[in-house]
Amino acid sequence: MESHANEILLRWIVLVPLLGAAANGLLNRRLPKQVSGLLACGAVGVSFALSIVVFLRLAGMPVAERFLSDTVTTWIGFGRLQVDLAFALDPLNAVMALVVTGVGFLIHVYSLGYMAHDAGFQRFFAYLNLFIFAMMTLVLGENLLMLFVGWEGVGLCSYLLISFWFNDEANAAAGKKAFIVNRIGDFGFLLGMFLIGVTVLPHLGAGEGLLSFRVLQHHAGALAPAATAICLLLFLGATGKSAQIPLFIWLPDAMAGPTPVSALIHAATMVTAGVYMVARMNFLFVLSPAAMNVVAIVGAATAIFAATIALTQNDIKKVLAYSTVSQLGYMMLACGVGAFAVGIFHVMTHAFFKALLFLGSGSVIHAMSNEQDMRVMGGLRKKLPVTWWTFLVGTLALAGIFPLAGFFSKDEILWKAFSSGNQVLWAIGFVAAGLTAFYMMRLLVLTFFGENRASPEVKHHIHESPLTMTLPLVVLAVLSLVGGWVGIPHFMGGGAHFEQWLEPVFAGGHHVVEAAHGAADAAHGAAADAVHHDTTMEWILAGASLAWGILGLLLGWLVYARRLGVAEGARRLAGGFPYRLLEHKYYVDEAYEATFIRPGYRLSKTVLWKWIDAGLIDGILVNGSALVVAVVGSVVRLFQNGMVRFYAWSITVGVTVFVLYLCFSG
Amino acid sequence: METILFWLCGALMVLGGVMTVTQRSAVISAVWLIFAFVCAAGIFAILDAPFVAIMQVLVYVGAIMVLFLFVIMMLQGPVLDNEKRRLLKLPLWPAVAIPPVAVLVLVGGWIRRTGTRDFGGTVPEGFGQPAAVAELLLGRYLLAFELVSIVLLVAIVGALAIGKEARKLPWK
Amino acid sequence: MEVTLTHYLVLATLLFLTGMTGFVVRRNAIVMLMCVELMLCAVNIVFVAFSRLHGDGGGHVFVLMNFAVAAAEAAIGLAILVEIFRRRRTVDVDDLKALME
Amino acid sequence: MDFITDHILTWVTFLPLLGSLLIWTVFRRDTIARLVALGVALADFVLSLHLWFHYEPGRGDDQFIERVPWLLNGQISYHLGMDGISLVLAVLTTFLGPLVILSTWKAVKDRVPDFLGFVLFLQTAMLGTFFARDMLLFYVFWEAMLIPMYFIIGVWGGQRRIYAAVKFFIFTMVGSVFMLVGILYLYFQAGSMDLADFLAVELARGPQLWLFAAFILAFAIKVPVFPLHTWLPDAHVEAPTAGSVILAGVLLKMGTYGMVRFAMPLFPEGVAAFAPLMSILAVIGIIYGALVAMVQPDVKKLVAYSSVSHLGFVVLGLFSLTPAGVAGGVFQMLAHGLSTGALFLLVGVVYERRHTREIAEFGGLAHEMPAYATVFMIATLASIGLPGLAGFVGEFMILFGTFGSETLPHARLLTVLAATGVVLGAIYMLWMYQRVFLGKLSNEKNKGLGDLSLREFVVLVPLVVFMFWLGVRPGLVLDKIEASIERTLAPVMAPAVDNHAPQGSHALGDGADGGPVFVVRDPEKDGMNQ
Repeated sequence: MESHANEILLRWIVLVPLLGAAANGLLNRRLPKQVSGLLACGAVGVSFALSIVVFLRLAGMPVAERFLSDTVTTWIGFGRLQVDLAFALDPLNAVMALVVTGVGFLIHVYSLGYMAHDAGFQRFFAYLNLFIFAMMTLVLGENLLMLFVGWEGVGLCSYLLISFWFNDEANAAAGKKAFIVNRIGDFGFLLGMFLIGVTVLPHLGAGEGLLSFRVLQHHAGALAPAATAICLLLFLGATGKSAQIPLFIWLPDAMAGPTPVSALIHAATMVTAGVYMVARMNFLFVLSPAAMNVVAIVGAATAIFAATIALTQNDIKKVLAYSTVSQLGYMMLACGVGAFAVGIFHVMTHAFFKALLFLGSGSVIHAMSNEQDMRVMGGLRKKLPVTWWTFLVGTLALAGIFPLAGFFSKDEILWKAFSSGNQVLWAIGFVAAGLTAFYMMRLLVLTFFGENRASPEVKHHIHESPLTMTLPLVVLAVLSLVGGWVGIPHFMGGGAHFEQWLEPVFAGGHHVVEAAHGAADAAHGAAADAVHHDTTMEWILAGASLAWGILGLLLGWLVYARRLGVAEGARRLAGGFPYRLLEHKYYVDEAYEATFIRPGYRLSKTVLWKWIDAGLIDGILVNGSALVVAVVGSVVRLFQNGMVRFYAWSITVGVTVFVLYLCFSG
Repeated sequence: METILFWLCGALMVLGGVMTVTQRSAVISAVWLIFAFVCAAGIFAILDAPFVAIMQVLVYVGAIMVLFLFVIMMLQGPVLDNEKRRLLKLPLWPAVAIPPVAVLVLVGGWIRRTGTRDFGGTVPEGFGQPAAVAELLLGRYLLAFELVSIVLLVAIVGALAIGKEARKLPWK
Repeated sequence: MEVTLTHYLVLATLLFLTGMTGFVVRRNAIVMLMCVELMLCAVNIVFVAFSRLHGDGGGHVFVLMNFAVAAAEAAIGLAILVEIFRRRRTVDVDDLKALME
Repeated sequence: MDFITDHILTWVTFLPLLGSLLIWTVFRRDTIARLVALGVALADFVLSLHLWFHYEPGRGDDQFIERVPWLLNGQISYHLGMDGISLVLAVLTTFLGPLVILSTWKAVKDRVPDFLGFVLFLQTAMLGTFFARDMLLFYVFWEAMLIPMYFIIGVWGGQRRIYAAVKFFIFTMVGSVFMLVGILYLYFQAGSMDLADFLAVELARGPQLWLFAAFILAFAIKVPVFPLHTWLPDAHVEAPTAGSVILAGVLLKMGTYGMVRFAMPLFPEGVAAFAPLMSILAVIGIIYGALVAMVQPDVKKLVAYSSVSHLGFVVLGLFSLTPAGVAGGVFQMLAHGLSTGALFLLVGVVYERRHTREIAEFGGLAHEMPAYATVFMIATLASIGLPGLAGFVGEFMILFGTFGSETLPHARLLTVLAATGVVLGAIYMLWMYQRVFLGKLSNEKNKGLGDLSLREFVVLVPLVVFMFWLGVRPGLVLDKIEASIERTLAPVMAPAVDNHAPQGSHALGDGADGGPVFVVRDPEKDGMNQ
């Protein structure tokens, strides 16, 4: 493909935020805050604008040819191991690029207000820009290794931003935890990459990059025998990044970071990287029904598991965090049942309303003088009108109320789960949807209704946030409202434009399946058939989930706004054990601590270091061999007595013996 | 004549050696050593090596031993002389004695077996005269001669370096 | 009895053994150095004797070399001794055990 | 300039020695000695750049050869040569040289000229070891490295410096002696000490095994491979900063370099027999080093144990016997030199200010020393192999190579285990970072510590730049070493062609279209292509 201006643009989408980060990072406090903020927002803004440009260009191309690529240089080139430093754009990552830079831009603007008084203002924006750079590398990377670069990069930024206020040891610990748990996932990712590389290498033609997505897709047939192992390893990576069971534990702790960070990284963009990766590798995942099942089951389990925990949390951000984990579970579920497009659809809508909710909560926290406990909030509806209204939109969208964004994507996921033939998965998702509505209403009621329970001093300071903060809220609210309309499904008379847009990316996977298995009953085929035959069922399910969502909201309202006794009763139910179980997040952290961390530490310190290193190797082997020498040399030791005359005598004896030997041997 | 001189010089030389070793006082040891060296010069003379004999007296007796005596005097003789302690613990004497005795026995046995060896023949004209030695020294052995001069130079520098007080050295 | 080469060699051996024994027995470092000189002298006698046997002056040259070595050795050795004496106030080798172990 | 470029290797090697002699004898004033040492080290670096730019990587053979008969009618010769592997390591050495000297500007106050002389002397010995193509010459340089290091640790070290120095000396000595026996054996077989003649010797399997064991022992101690590593933490902890940097930056690579250059090409049978053992030890080293590093109370000791872990990666890569793995190993040597060198320098910076390295003494340093904390963070990330920094490329290639290795039994299991080292690396480094830099500045003694001075910046910035540079453009190095690795390890990789059918042995690639297979190369063909 000849080099085209739009293709060169791809690298600048990635590089401009890096330049912003470099400027902010290197100049740091020498830069006035206004300049710094402008620079950072400008960088992301440029990136966003460029994304739109290339998106439009992509949209202008014929469907089958929608692909742009920009090879900067060879990165690792050694023998047949050729990996390019390259970027590519297809419909899938075009969507992701728009979401990341768009939402990222809004959050940058929001941060201008939120972080205005922070001493580390420049550092914050440096990190934030760095994050956009890493995320765009992840999204636009042309091959798996570039994706991995971004993958690690966003992990790093997440680490830096979570422990941004490192004065508090807990924040630092949370950041470290996030990084390390992600590293465990990366471990799987790396191995998955190795397996792919080793498997595909013999089949590569000349000039084909080793881990390039296009090449891999082309050689998917060769990868088929190893597909299950590869997919499970890659999925381990995804569970780390997208906070799925069993590696979800870092995300709630990650709320220690500044709220815009939670919105950007831990809700809208980075955590969806796992979903993106699974969708990106769809051509492999569809080859392995077993892996797909694992993805779906883990997704569904995470969805319900996190939703139940969210029921009992008192920290406003923790509720949202568990909600995020739960929603990520939905996305995985979608991918697992083969509905990658729907999963990505939910990524997009979720990015809108979850970013909105987080920013809204940030606005609340800002108003409440950095208080995050909902038990001391309440009655903020009047005092924070913009926040309240936008928050309401976000809540409804998340609860899946028609016609907001969340409805379309979540409903699609549930429908695909249902039509995939596994009704249990659907049922789990369905229950979790109700729980979602319930806990969101609980959050809403505790925060915005009733009497304010804060101390008078805090109460005095409550005020609506500045324009830089409310404007992004409004924009995101609008997006949450209308964002789902691009994907109105066929049965409602919509065009399912979103799915169609992504069709070229995921169709490839289906073709691979057909090629590999020769079967026609692939997910795509089944879904397409269902569209024509089963619209009644779709209507019923859609209605049911809408009603179920409303019911959840209503129940939440009743329990928390009207009859708090019910909540109290639930707390004491069965001796209070279930409640405590939920409140302590099923004791997962404690279990990990007790099974891995503490024994590992003990093992290292006592056994490995003190016993093996100092005791066995140094004590017995090294100094022991010295002891052997000493025992043997207890005789020799006499010789080493420092007496010159003794040495002289030794020489005479030696010479004498030598002379004797010469005489008698000759 | 030669025989008498040999026995005389040889016996006195061994006596000088033994006295050197056995005298407690370092000064007296040194004097006995000088005596032994002079006798050794006699031996050299008997062996047709007049130049070496002269050099033995000049260099050894005149230079090296004077140096020894000088040092002994400098180091406060009395301190050196008080080898009051026994030289060796009694049980160790056999250990010291065995190697020399073994060598002597060996030499004795060797002579008994193979007999003595005569010099035989005559030496060339001017053998051992300064001119002959000089010809060798500056001809065949010129390289060794030069090397020895370097050895001496190094020794001079080394002795200076060691002897001078540490902080006065140029590089300290 | 005619004096043969063997006589000279035995004489040299005796002198050498004397020096060697003295080196082992004595504690005074200066006397030890003198014993070394004795041993060197014994070697010189052997050189000269063999030189006479072969009628070759090379042995004489080597004796001269030995003189130089002996001189160098004496110079360095005595310099070291002087330095040691300055620091330790003794030249008794039994007291000089810094090298032990 | 011809007289320099004609004997460029000699100049590069012996210029530091010249400098050290000058410093020992003439320039005895502290300041002048420092300036002279720095000048000499910089000049040496500039000279080595000549090597970098004039080396022709395509051929991969020894270049800039200098050969003068030395002893025994030329059976032993002064034979220097340089191929890609030597090149990159030599340039790393000369690159670190000026930085090390600059880092001692304030740290060493006692007997400055002596110290600098030893540092330069050490540099000559290290460069000579990389260039020597005559085994006796190699051995001379190899042993010569011990002497200055012994003094650097023993004279300018910490509390237990004598113990550490003696331990270092004896450990290394023990290994070297066996190697010397091996060299002599080969010498009598080959009739010459030249490496090329050694390579030409046809050895039976039995002697090969013994000789390989003798050689590998010497190198494994130097690396150090797992059970032989206990000298390293002691040496590092007691050594002055400059000593640690040289030790970690270059000296440890002598072991792995020796494996690539000598042990592996000389004894293919030995490699085949010992590769499983070595790779298992390497993996144990990776995990073990990481776990033990995790619990260290002393920052420097932690970094020292992390070296054990990282060098385990290198050894694993080498014994994967795949081009990618070996190249990754060589690359990792560089990356480790940069990142760990930087870490030791950084530890030295704070040690200069606080005279302690106990992690518990610190906390919240990022408040007082933000620039220092940033550079430390970058070095930490490079050390744990973050993509975009140098450490990643090496680790990736090593693990990738090992994963695809066909000669190594259980290669995939080993890779999986080794890859846990990546996770553990993040744990111990970040935990240390957290305890030292984050949190509140609770210890009063840490208040008012100055941030990095200009001099310290000058020392650290080049390292940081190269961490990024190599991370983004690894081709810089990979291009230089590719042909050399194939050439050097041709004897080892050759059996793979004979013993394994290209397709059948491949677990998952079975039944495919019969394309060429990873790893297996035809050395003869490659040789002709050069």
